[in-house]
Amino acid sequence: MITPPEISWVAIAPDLALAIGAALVLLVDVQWKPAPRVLGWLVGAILAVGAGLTILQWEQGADALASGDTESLVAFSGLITMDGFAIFSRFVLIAATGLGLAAGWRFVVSLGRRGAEATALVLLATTGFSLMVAANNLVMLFLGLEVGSIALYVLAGLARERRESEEAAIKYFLLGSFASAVFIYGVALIYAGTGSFEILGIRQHLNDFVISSPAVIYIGIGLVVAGLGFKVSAAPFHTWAPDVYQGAPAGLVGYMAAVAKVAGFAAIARILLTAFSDLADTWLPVVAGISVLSMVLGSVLALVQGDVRRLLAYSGVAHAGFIMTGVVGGATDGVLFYLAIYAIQLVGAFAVVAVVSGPDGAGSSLEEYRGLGRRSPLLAGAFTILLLGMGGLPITSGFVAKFGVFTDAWAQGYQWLVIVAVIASVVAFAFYIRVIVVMYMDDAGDEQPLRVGPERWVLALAVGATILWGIFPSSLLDLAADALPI
Amino acid sequence: MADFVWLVIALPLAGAVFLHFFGKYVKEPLSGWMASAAIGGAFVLAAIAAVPFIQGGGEPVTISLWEWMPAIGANFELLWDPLAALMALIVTGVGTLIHVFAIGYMHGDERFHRFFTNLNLFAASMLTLVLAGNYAMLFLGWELVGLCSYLLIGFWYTRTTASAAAKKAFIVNRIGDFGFMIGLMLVFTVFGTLSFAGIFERAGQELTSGMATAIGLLFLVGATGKSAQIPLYVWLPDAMEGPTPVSALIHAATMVTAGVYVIARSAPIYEFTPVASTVVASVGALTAIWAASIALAQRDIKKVLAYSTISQLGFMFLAIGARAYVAGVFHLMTHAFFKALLFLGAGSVIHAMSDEQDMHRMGGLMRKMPLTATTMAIGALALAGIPPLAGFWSKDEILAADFARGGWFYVLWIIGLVTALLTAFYIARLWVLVFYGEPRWQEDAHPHESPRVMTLPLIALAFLSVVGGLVNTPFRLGLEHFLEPSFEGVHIQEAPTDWLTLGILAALSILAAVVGVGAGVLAYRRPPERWRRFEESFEPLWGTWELAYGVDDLYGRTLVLPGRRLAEAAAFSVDAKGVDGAVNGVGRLVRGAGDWARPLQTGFVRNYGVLFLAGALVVVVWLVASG
Amino acid sequence: MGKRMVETVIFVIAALAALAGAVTVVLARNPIYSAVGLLGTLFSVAILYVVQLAHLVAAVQVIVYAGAVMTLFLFVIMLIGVDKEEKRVEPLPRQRLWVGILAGAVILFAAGVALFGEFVWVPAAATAIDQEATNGTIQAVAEPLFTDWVLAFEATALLLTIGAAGAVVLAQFKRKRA
Amino acid sequence: MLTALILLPVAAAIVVALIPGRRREIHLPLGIALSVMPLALAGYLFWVFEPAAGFQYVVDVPWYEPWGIAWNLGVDGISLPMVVLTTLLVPIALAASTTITNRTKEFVMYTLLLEAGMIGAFLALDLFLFFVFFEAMLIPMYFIIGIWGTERRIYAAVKFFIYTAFGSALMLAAIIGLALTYASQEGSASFALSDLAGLDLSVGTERMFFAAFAIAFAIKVPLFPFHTWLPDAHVEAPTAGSVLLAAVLLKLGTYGLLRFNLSLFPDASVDAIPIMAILAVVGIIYGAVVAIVQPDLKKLVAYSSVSHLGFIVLGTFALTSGGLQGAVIQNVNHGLTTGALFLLVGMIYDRRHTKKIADFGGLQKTVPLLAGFFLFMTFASIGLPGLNGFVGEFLVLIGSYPALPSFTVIAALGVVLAAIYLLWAYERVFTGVPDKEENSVLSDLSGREIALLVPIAVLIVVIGLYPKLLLDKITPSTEAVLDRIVEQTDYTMPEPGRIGDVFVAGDE
Amino acid sequence: MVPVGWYMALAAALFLIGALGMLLRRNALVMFMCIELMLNAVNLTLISAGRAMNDLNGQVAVFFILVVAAAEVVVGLAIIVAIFRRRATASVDELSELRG
Repeated sequence: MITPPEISWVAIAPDLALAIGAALVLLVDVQWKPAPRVLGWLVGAILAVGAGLTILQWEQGADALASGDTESLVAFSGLITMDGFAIFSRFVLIAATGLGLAAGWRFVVSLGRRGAEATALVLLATTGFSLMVAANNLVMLFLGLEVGSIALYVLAGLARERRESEEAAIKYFLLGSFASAVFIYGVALIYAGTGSFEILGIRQHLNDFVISSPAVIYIGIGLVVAGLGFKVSAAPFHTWAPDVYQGAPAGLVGYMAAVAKVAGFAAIARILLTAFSDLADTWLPVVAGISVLSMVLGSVLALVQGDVRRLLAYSGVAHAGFIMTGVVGGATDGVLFYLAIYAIQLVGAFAVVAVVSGPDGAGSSLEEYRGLGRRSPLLAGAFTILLLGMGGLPITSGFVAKFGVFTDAWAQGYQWLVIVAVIASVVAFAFYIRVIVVMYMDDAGDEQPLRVGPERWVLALAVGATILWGIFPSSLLDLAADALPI
Repeated sequence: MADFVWLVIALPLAGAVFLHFFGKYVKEPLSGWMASAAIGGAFVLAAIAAVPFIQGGGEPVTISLWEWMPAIGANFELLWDPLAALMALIVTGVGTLIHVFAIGYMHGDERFHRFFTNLNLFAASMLTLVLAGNYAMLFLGWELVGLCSYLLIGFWYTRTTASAAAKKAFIVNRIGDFGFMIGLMLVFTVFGTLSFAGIFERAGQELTSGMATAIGLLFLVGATGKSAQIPLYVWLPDAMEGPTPVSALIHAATMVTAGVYVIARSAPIYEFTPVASTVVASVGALTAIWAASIALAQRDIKKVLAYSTISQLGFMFLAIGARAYVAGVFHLMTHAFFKALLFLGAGSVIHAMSDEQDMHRMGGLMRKMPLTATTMAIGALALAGIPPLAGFWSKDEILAADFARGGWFYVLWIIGLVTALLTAFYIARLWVLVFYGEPRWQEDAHPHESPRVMTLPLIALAFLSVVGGLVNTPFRLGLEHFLEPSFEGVHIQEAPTDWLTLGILAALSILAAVVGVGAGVLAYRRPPERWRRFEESFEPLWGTWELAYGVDDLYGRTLVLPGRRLAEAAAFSVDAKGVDGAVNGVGRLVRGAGDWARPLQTGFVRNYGVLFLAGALVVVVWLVASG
Repeated sequence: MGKRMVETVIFVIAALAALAGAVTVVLARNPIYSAVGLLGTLFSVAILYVVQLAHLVAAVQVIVYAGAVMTLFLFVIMLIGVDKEEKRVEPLPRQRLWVGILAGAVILFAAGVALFGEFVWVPAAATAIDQEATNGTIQAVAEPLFTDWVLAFEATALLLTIGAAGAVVLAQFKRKRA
Repeated sequence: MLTALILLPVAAAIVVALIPGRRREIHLPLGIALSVMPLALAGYLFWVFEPAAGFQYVVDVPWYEPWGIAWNLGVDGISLPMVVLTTLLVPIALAASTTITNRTKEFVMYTLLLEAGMIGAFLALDLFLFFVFFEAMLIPMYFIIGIWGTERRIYAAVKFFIYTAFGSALMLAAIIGLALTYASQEGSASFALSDLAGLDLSVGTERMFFAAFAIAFAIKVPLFPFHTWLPDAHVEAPTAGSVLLAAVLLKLGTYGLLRFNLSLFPDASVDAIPIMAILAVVGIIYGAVVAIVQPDLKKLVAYSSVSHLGFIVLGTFALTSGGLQGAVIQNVNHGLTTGALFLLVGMIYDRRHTKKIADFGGLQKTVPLLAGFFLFMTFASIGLPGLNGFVGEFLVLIGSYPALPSFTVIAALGVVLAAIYLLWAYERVFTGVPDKEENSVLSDLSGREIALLVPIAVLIVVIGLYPKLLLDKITPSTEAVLDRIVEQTDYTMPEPGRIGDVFVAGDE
Repeated sequence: MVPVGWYMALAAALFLIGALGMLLRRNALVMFMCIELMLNAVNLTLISAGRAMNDLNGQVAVFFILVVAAAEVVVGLAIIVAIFRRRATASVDELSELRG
């Protein structure tokens, strides 16, 4: 006789809202064929509900955490948690989704009939990643990852008028599936080594037993890190990123990159810092190595790019390295803050790319940015601030983020990593500066100003977040500090 | 009591400031008169303040004005003692006469008022130098007179030679200052202050002889710059590019004597270093004969006087190096009179000849400008050392003191004597070439006597050149008593006291002067072909002298050119290629690394797969191996 | 022949078949053969599931994989063209070399770990196997599937929705004029 | 009050930003008018400053408590002159920029933001805050060079940015390390200078941190061999950029060495004296030698900066009263004179559109006033007594000698070389007959330009003759720095006046 | 009773073969099959490990992986078909315009 499972609606409320929302979008589209504007409001409402529900969750989670009752934070027999870490990441995901959709809305509209499906896919992908960041079970995590990833594969191929889009889709798909297989094999080996899929269970196991020959666990960890490293485009698992960023529809790349990075790093941080914190001595150097390789390779390669999207992709590789230093630092708040800031900036930056490339998402070569400072001063100004924010210039939030993760890493004893990181961030300046040079300092023919649609709200928010959290970072830092994993 | 001496500086300074800002609104001669009045007023004030010293009852006083750089004991303070008073009187007195002369000389110049601005500024600076109460302030005046010298030499800035000469003067002086500054550093290190009062009181306790020698030699370096001694004299002949009153004031009477003044002022330090003193004297003697020999063969009237000045400054060094400070200062004073006279006379000639300076194109000017000729004759005889004119007394005292010192100073004494002979010869040559014989001037020259405003200063200076020597004769050592308070505690080399030695020495000195003058007159009163042949008979020596031993050229080839090469190498090879190349190289390296790593991204999925799997393998192996 | 012996024999046969199938997938020039090889491996692995009492999973494997997935594959192969054989020549420079090195490295590493590392697959604590505990009957698997794992089960719904929506979006392709 | 001082320029920038872009003619005057406000406030601050009271008007508002960062400002005798100098030069630099006709609004904004950054950096007493200002001001400067510069402006701007960012990156690492060391020793995080200065560091760590800070500042100063960004930046920058760069930005390097290196790492500072002195002296001589043959007037002045700033570093690391006072006052002096020289070069450039020395000759004939000012500034730069440059250099030289005799002697050579390169340049540009036609039709200084130069000239004379005005404010603070070093290390300050000590310190 | 290690080793071998095949073949379909091969290896691992530890969760996990594989197949084949329709090729080597 099967006893009915206990359903914790609170724990999955936002995901439920998004999933139902996705279904709603599809149904409404089939039934009424609404104007894009209506669809837009609908999606906005869905995301608002999702975001609102996360805030509700935060209240619940805070109560539970205050009473020291971590048990109640775990729901669905340990499949999922509603700890601060999950909720914070989830909120970032939803926010990035909203901004990303706004940035790509003109592209979505240009898809015509397929726009609704694209929107639904975006919502579903967010649902998947949202489950992923909340998962307390590696298989659950894998499911969330796949839900999100598969949706992204499709999104990458949506700009079907462009040959590059297809290439991006197939590359993303093949390599992504390959990485997923590697990841899940790692999970299987971890299961073999510890007898559990649950993150808490694994930690318990490692706490209780001294494992005499843990090779299988290490292989598992290595494969899991490789698989997730792929998702966050950390070197040397980054190779897909430039090609996909360049090929995928310009409007949606920001979204794709941001959510994948947020979810991937949330997973890495949770797995390594919670499940395998007892083995930190072993995996820390390896993660530090990945971090260094990412920072160096990303920065150096970004320096020689002639395409802004590729440049941003490689800068994303470098950022993966910087965030990895936060993982090395062992404190989740630094990682979360960085992720939040970076996600917003990334979406904002790609919003600019989307505007410059136009709705059909054509090229994004550096040449097209020549004289942008004259053509569209506000757009160029926003882009400049975002780029400098990503570069980590003080008084932008990017600096606070970098400072946070560097401090954590230094405190862990990884001084050399911090030194490499600060030097890499100088090289990073060099390529961000290149874009700014082209925008402001190169003379241009006088072209018409670019038409900016809903992207302007994205940019306003992203720029505001970059500067305000750069000057008054404490609000977000406090939140991140409270957002602890169980 | 003497608190108002700051006015002595302030008056010409005020004149300079006023003329600087409002000079262009003041009509031509008036601005010159205002400047003259300013410095004349300063002379009166200085004279009033000096009364107690003349009466023999005055005590040196230090007057503090305001703080400047207290950390190194350098404040604005004045020291008013007989030495300062004497210098101030010379500067203001001769200065006033030259100012007046310049009113006539600079007539018609479009920057007339600017000229007097600078002259007044110079007077203020020079007075700062001589009245300074500490080395820092002395250095202030020291540098400011250099500035004024720069401005005045380069007054006619459109002449490239003038600006080049101005720059050269300043830079060569700076080289001397370099030594002087290091000397000051040592002084500060030893005494912890730069104030005269503090230093001279404690000189005996703090100074070792090594340190004193070091300081003394470094001060000498500074003095060789300012007072145009070997090896830094090369700027002075070029400085003749400036207007002639400038040459008279700065490059004969006042500024160039600053080196002598500094060493005399630092007598308490030299007290402990016979070595440095001897070097001072030797440099002086060498310079004296060196420059005198060059003066023999010059054609330019001002060049003769310039080298003569260098030579006479050598005499002063010869004196103070022998610790005959009074003699040195005495010669400084008399030289100021007669050399200013000679320069102004030369100026008068040049003025009359429409800026002609080549003596070969003069001659027979006595008839055209008798007053100038007469006064210049007095000046020439004074320089030559014919008694009882001023030059005789001071020069004789120097030679006597050196003789009395004995030892190595016998050699220097002989050099001095020979120099006296040469001096008499070249100055006689100058006078004869200019004023005697047949006119050799160009067709368009219309020489005429200068206006009153120019001749009156000549007469005044001529008078001083005649009587100036009487302040300090062996019969009545007036100056020596006057200066006593300034050299308290310092051992001063006296001339021999027995009248026989003194008489023999004087006789030798007179003999040298007379022979020199006689030879000069005899050689050059003949027609041009004859004295030309006379000069040629001294070849190649004469040519060497005429080219001033080719020292400028030598410096150019051994110092200036290699220095420039070095600078070029540093700028265009080391800096642009080396240092900057390294910096840019790092940038290129990073970019190069990017370009090199780019092919990793082949675009082929399967290559990416290999990279991915290899990365995963490395991670796994690393984990297992370290676990 | 004891039960153990039977299991060993079945394992050896199935394992060889699975490996052979896998090798076929990789080496066959014609995609059809690859598909057939994959089919073989799937069946062999299903057999091994059964041996390990994972009945339901084995059944699903055969039905979903062999039945549905492979059919799909074959459809696509047919669509693309059966006769498209791959050339033996490797177009990418050094690709095979690197793959070879990589394979060698993996095998060397595996051998090294196995031989010198006292490698164990599962913790020593679980030596005694309780047949009943892992008897994967429909009922036995269903109970955790619908209680403990119910959320994951629901999440699969999302996967399938995405599959459907994605396929639709990608297939709705009209070539623009020009 | 200090907060207001920083925020005033920001507010001014915002006001300028709000003026519509087409009202082109009012941006610049408005900017100038607004930038006088911080000057007035700084002047008031100078007036009420109490020399003996250490850090004053301290603002200490927590920024993010868990990290221990704070909005911590304060002013003492070392930072006060720099603040005043900054606020003085910004209006002048702006007023000198009437030739900038494109994107005037942005130009004014960037300049004002730059001012805020500079003031902030001078006032910050929290290392985090300092770093924020130190780095943030790169951006406005970068734009000023990059947008309004001459031909190779992009190269120069990028080089300037990357080079200085590189230096500060290492400093960031060191700041993090310091703060964490403090946290581990005291249990609570802090970035306050006063907290970190008392840290107990191991010798190796202290030296490493010292090096990180020193490299950052050495690049900023710039010391040989980190100087090559400077000539490029100066040559390409517009006049206002050059002025502010030379007058203020470079001072952050020397200021940083004095404020942070000496306070935070006393032991390492004492140990590093020979190295820093060598770099300073090499910079002095090398900069001067290279300046001699520069064909470009601006480049020449730029290299003269390299040379002059060497004196400041020498004075700083001589660790004597005179040396430190000289260093601080020379900070101001160099700002005034070199700033003025760049202004003048800019004015020449506005007239002739060239900076090549070979293109000039005889300008004194056509522009006597300009020539006069140029000569005046030249002599101030050469270090003519009575003008400000002398006070600084003389204090440094005389003050440093007891501690570093041989270095100081070599450094004094720089004074000679300064005369050579500057006077030679003056000769070639201004004297002689104007034989090129373009040179004989130039107009002399306008009233506006004279109005820019006169305040600087007056200050030059005032400081030259009556430096007490500044020294009184400076001295207690520099003495405090020295006292701390003497207290915390086994360093003994050479006391001039006792001959036995002369060759003891630092001459090995 | 076959030792669990044998099963696991077999799975590892299958996984490796699949991975290598992924790198060696250029037909997108075959590469995709190789990924299926790898997923099967994972499944085998899970079942064997679960059995060795007397834990049914391994089998449940396999169930989910099967579903994931199925969903991947749908999307993957759709992408492949879409590409084929435009370019008439299924060779991934020809899709290498994005690089650098």
